[in-house]
Amino acid sequence: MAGKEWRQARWEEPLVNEYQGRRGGYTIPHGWEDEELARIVGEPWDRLGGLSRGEAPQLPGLSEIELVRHYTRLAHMSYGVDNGPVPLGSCTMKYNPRVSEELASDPRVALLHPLQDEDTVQGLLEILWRLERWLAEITGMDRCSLQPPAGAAGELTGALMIRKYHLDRGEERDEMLVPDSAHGTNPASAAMAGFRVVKIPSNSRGTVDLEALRAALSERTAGIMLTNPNTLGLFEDEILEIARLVHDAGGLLYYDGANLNGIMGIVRPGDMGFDIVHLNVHKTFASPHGGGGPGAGVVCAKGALVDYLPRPLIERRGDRFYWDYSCERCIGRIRAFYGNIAPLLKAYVYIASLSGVGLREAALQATVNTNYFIALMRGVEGYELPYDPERPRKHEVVYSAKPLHRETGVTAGDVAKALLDRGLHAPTIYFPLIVDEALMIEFTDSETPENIEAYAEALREIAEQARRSPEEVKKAPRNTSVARVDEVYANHPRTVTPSYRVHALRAKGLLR
Amino acid sequence: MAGKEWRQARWEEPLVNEYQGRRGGYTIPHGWEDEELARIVGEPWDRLGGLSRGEAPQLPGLSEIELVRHYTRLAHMSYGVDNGPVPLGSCTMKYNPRVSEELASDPRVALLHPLQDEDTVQGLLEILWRLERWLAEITGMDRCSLQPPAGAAGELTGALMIRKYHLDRGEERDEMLVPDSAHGTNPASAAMAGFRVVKIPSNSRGTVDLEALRAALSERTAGIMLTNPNTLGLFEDEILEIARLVHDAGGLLYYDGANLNGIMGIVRPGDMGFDIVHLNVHKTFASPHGGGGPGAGVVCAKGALVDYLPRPLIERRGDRFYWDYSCERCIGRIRAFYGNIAPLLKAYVYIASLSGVGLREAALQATVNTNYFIALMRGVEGYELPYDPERPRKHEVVYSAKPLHRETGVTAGDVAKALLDRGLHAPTIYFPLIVDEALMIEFTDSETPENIEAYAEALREIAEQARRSPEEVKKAPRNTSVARVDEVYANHPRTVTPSYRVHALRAKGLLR
Amino acid sequence: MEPWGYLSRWVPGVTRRKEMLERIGVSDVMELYSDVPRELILPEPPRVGYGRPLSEEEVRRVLDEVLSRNTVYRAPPPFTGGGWCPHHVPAAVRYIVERGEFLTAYTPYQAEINQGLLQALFEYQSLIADLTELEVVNASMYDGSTATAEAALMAMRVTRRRKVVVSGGLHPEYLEVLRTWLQGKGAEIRVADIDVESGVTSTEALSSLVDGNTAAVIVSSPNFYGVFEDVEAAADTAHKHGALLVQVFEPLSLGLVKPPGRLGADIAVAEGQPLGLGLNYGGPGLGVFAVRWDRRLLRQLPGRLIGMTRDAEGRRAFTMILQAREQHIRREKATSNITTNEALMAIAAAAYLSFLGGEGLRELARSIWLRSHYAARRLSEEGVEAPIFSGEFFKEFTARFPAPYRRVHEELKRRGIMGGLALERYGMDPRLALFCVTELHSKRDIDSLASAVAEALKITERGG
Amino acid sequence: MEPWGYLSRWVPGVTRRKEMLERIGVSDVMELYSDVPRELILPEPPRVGYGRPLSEEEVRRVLDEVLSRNTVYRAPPPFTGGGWCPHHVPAAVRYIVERGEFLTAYTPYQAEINQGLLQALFEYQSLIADLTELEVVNASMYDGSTATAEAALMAMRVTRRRKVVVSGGLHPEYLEVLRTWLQGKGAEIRVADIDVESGVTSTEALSSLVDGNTAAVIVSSPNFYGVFEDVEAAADTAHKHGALLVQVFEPLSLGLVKPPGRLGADIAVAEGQPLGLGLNYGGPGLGVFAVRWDRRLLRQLPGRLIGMTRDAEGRRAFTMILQAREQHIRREKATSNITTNEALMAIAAAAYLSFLGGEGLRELARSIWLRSHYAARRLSEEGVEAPIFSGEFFKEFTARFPAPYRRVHEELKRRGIMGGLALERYGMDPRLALFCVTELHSKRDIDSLASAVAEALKITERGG
Ligand SMILES: Cc1ncc(COP(=O)(O)O)c(C=O)c1O
Ligand SMILES: Cc1ncc(COP(=O)(O)O)c(C=O)c1O
Repeated sequence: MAGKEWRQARWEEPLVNEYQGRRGGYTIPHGWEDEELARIVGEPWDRLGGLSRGEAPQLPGLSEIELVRHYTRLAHMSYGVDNGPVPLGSCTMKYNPRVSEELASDPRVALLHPLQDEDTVQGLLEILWRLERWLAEITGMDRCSLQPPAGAAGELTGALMIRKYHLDRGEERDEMLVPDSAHGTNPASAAMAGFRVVKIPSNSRGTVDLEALRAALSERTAGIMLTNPNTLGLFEDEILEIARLVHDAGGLLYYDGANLNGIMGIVRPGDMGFDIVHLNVHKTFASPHGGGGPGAGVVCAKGALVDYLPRPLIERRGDRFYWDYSCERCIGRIRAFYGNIAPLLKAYVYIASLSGVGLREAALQATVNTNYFIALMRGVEGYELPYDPERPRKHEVVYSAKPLHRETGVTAGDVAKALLDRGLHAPTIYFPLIVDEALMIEFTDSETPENIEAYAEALREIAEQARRSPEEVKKAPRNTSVARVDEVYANHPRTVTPSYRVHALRAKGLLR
Repeated sequence: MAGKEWRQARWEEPLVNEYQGRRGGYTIPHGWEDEELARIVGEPWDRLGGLSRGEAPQLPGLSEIELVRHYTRLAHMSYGVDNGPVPLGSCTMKYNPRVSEELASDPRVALLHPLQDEDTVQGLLEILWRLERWLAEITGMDRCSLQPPAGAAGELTGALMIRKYHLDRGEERDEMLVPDSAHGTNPASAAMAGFRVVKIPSNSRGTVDLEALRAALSERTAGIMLTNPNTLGLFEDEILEIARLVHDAGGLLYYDGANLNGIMGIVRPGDMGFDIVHLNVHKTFASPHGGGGPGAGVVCAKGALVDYLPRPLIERRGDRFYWDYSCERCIGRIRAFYGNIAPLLKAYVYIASLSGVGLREAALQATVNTNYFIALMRGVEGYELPYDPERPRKHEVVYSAKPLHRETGVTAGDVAKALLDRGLHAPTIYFPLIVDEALMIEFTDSETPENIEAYAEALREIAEQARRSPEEVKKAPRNTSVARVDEVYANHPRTVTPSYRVHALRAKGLLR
Repeated sequence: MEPWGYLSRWVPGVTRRKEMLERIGVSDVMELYSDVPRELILPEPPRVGYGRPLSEEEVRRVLDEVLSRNTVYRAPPPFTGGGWCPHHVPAAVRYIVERGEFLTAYTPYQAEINQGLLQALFEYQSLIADLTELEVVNASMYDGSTATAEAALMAMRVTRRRKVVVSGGLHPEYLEVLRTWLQGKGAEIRVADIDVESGVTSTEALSSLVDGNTAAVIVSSPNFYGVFEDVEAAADTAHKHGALLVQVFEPLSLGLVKPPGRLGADIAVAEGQPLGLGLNYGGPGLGVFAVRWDRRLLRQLPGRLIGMTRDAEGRRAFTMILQAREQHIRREKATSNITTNEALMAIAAAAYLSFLGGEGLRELARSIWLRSHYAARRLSEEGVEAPIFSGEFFKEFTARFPAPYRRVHEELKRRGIMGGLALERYGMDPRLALFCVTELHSKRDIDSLASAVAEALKITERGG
Repeated sequence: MEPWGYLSRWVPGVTRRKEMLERIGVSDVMELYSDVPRELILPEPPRVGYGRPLSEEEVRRVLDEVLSRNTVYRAPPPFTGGGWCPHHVPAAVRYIVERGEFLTAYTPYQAEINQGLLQALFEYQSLIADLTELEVVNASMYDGSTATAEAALMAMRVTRRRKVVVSGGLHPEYLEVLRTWLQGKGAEIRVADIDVESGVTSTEALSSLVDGNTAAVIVSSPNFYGVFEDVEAAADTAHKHGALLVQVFEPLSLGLVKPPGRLGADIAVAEGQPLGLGLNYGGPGLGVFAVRWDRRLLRQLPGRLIGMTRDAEGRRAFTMILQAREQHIRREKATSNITTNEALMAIAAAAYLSFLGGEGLRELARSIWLRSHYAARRLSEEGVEAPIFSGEFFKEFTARFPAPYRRVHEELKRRGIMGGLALERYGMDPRLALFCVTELHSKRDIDSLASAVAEALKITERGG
């Protein structure tokens, strides 16, 4: 528990660039042979001429003890799921099993070259092949590409597939429909694929407004990108109708399955009528986020869309597994090689460990956790549950701190900082955009009921404190390594400092 | 760097015994087979009768996320070499290379059963065989036993060898000489082996008083246990004379080589005249301390003493390595199986990585570090360097805070706590016993000069602060997870609480 | 009922589900799905995994069994090139990125509680900035190939032009990726052939393609064939026409050669895999992305950026900056759709570079240079044309065998050696192979490659 | 000169040595050894290691090569008994003890800065106390064997007597260790034979040996042969004569059977290896040491003890307690010479037990019981006498083969199975073997053992 007395560690740890001792902890593997080799083949600088850089690069050199201490100290000033609840909505910060880390670092994975012969990697290929089948089964699709390195890359893949599908049929469809509650990557990906983004408003129930949808559909409609349950945690109960409408208009349905966590093993996007799905292996399938990545954004497709998946796909012939590079209709290649293997392997371990029944139970529990939290929040003043408060949420729930803000001036952002002060990570805030002062909360299946209770209690306390002394709340956080960060200074053109090099050049007056 | 603003994390983390959720993260490997097996062989409780315990034991059950968070939080309230300097004198807190951890956890070591056939563990036996040769070479001895699990166990081994050696020669020698500067384990081990301990005082130069030694030697003298360089960091420069005297009196010389760090590769105990040596692999050879263990306390012997080493010893015949259990004179067995393999393997990695020249350079640097610190402390008031301040120290140095204490009332213990407040671990204090207000400081070869400078500076600041406001120093620490711990309460018969069970029983009035 | 712990290990709430449902006010968990059309609810859980939950130990055994069907090349490591080579991964670097605080953190949206993570990423940016001598570095793209595509897209935004001229020395898979990513933007991609003698982009070809519609010139140096290009000349050509110069570089080579920032590159991208990430069958990688200090460029920078600032009490602090470029704020007008990136790999790379230091990097690059040159020489001695290009090379080099390389390759494999990359794969002359030789290859490894090649050539000559 | 980093990786000061020596005021580092007799200084560094420093990668390759000469039995795991068996080591437990804060800490002499470590050790003590139902548990001894020896020594101090009566069911290596450790104290060690039919200590033998000079009666339950002893009866015998009863127990068995504290044990010791430590070729282990709440016993307790207390501001805190028993204070009068112990293993065991929980422990013990009984039954079906004793057993059992076991064993090994422990090793009937069957052995593993035994018996019969 964080407890009332929680405080985070604080180290005045210099930047690695400021380290004094220009030594080195790295040992050059066969370095003692270099003199002999140089006698045989000569020195690089004698051959490189004008290419040669002369002096060595300006990089700090740390001994091993310095390196390990540096990062140990930085780690003590960091906070992940291993430290406590991180109920960032839309992010599915579930526990990352240690056994997955252990197995993904097995030398029989870690030491494989991507271009070594297929007959020497049959074990890994079998894993990838099986994983693809499993993910297809879970989503209700036909085939998947493991290539996209993250959800957004999966979206781009899907959007490009939709684009090419229509082009191949000689149709010029350049509009992509995206609900106003959608994740920012949806419109961004659609735009990258060359689409004009048409925003579809939500109705008063927080789901897609069918009237608006009908109005938006046309012969320019390439498709729609949907998340279901949506970012409010609400299941789009009119999904079958939506699918019918879009398909009837000649459009395709793209499922943003970044977060399948409320429905995996219970409902399948394929059955809802979606043509393409991407999955965030680093959310639903418990591969860690790593402070921002790596992830894996598997894309699955159904029917005619399968041909458009990026290549290579993994195939099996008898006992042999291989990469199939044939590409008649495919959009090409979304990244070099095959995908982010380590996270994919972790997904394999996760699914193998839980099996269908376990995945389903995990999804059910994620939903129970969300609704348990909602039950605990009943009667807590200052926060309101917009859109159909009686309807059960699935993987997440979005509260609005508008009442609190109105009453005390304390914003969702302030609430977030006050949570930090209690050793609890803040929820996602100010998203989705359709909710004012949004607090988007997702506990996932792996959070304990005890922590969910503590979280509701903390929100109650903060609201009380806000009513008592709002300025106190606005001074939060105090118990984190640093106090509230100066965002204006950080972003101001005269002070913005994206690297130590900029800092140093500016100090010398060398920066325009 | 710790820096002026350092503070350690604080979590109000409940005891694991207080955890609510009686669930479980452990998965029983083939648990799903158990019902079938029970149908075949019956249930244990039906067979165990009166042995059966009935209810399950009272132990908390944590899910994996709870477990990992619990220990992550406890880790944030802990401090080892990875966090910063730990210059505990006599403890040789050097950096523990990560590659050693990696290799020691290789399944080809970790999954070996100690009683599996020797032909299936030839690789590991070769490592152990080589390690023995290397340690014999480093100490200048003939053979070594890898069995003792720590330094103190090595001392007991050595003392028992000395005892048996004399007995076998029909001599009744029951006195073991131990200098007053010796580590506490020396007299304790000698006593465990049945010796009467005779304390030899130090002379004004901090080394063995030859007069006193001569006076103590007799036909009852079994031997002497010496550390050289001694715990003051001073080399016993009359060691050859000491050896002659003891040998002439019929005694043996035991070398407490817990800490060979100032002389490895430079001087060898075997050449000094020692008959038996123990080594602390977890000090000199960079295997980690683990918060108190495990270690490995290899014992080496010379000449006739070899026969007394505990068995089995590792042997080689041609290409084959095996354990030799023959034991004509040997003292028996000091523990089950062969020793603490994991730390031994780490020592192997360390020695292999550095080789003779590297070990020597490490020892030289350890000594340079000590004397650099002494140089930095020149002129820092409040601390004095007893015994021959001009003589170079080796692996460590002992200061006395007596002047500071006299002047301000601030003790060595207070200085220690004030160091903690700066994010620096305290030295060993109040040891060796012959120095008042002792601060025993050992940076080892792996500390950076920059941290040595910071440490000297911190001691200077503390002395200044003590002169300015001693009561402030006495309030330290404030920046650690907790403030000064109440040792009286901890040890008082009415409040002493060695387990949660005692706490609970006492609360229920069930404790006498 | 599952055996003990099978669900509660990762889903602790199951042990209190009943009580939680009561509090929620439903009697059955499926009531929480009452808004889902009935016909969509699966009648039973999907058939995935092994039919039932597995214990941790069973999973270990399953994986152990299947992974035993892979062949690991450790002594010697693979000689296979292709923009992804075996390199030393220090144990300390591995340890650092396995720590839960970094591993299990999300993007540091809440700066105050994630200063360590932010500092680590800021350091990554700073180290790459010092390495490339380009001032602005984002907190990572997915890999070298997608970073290249993003660079092209960025150049198109900056210049508002649509043509991208690419050196034929670019990695063929990068080119494929570029084509895919630029599909939606109606880009015109033109490839400037390389000179078959020198192995570098033909200057004529390049200048003939670059014009006033060109957004970017993309040159890889060293290129796919291991050969250093004349980046300065290419930059001149590009700049003359108002285009940006994008250099794809190899990070370790910067221990020896001039950094992109000194060659006139506006954007430099790289695959960061050599910086301590390991092989991992091709992923995760690390898309290094650096640009010159130029507000016009900064505004169009894709990806996340960490900046140095101060806290309310004046302490140094770090936070995500210039977020208005990103998708979660700017949505369809964002500079990229990227959000999840390769942060942990960026930390690994930063730790790696800090561990190595500048002098160390120079020594390491020299060692790689020496070894790859020694290997080329040894292969030449055995009757292989290596390298086939006259341009200076680093780490990778192209060799031409007397006969189709695949048969030699099979012979090498039989001797426990994973040889070069048969360039037939990319539709080239079947006699060509791309070798990668790094610091991991000892002299003895190289000698054994050479003698195995000699033997293989004898056998294949006999056989053919 | 060594290549880059070879020394400075772990000895950072070398890069500033010259400057440091200047500050010290010497010109050559050897001046710091001027007080060492000249003739003692080695003319050159010792010949150890591989003749020169190795890089990290070279060490990995060296180790990889040599370790490849070991055979790992994973599927199935070894069936070898002998007080050390294959058990599941949860990945989370491994992760926890690999964290640098615990791994690289020293004994927590400075409580305030090591509260986490202290709490973890206090929790270990508390969990073992609850498991054994004995109130005081030290923070660990080296292993089961030395814990047994220390228990005997402690009993001698408490009772001021010299005779120690030991059950013949004690592990033979423990008995050897006991004899070694008690050498100096002039102890008289008497062994009470076990009953050849039941496999438990003969009550007559025991009572005939225990008398008014007896300090301790040491009984192992389950004993070396896997059989549970009548500890209560032995405790009665011991207590009648004023001796202490020392039980050597097996921690996982306490999921099924009554704990030492309920059987009348004064001291209970165990090898903690089953609690998540792994095999590691026999070490490190974990010497579990628990005693009744009794001030007379507490005063004589060997080893380190952590206690719960409070800090200056009234917060709960932890610290080392009753240190006056220990060598660094009491020196030759200490209750033991121990200082370094197995703290990290104690943390692993605590994490393991917390992970398992009480119900889990019960389930696990049941699983082990079922599997070992199933294995005995399967071996019986193949013509092996298993178990040979009538007493109830757990995890390990003794089997008698029709002919010397070694030949069967070799046949098993040829089939990839590491069989039982040939008791010939300890001078017993060569037909006897001790098998250990745990939760790691699947039904299929056991079946394959049984059929391999059947085949082996056929072959050895033919052969002999
Ligand atoms: C709903 C939703 N869609 C898409 C994404 C993008 O996925 P990624 O971050 O892997 O690119 C995310 C997560 O950021 C998400 O929550
Ligand atoms: C000088 C000396 N001798 C002996 C020992 C005892 O070694 P160990 O702690 O391994 O039992 C130590 C360390 O504690 C020591 O410093």
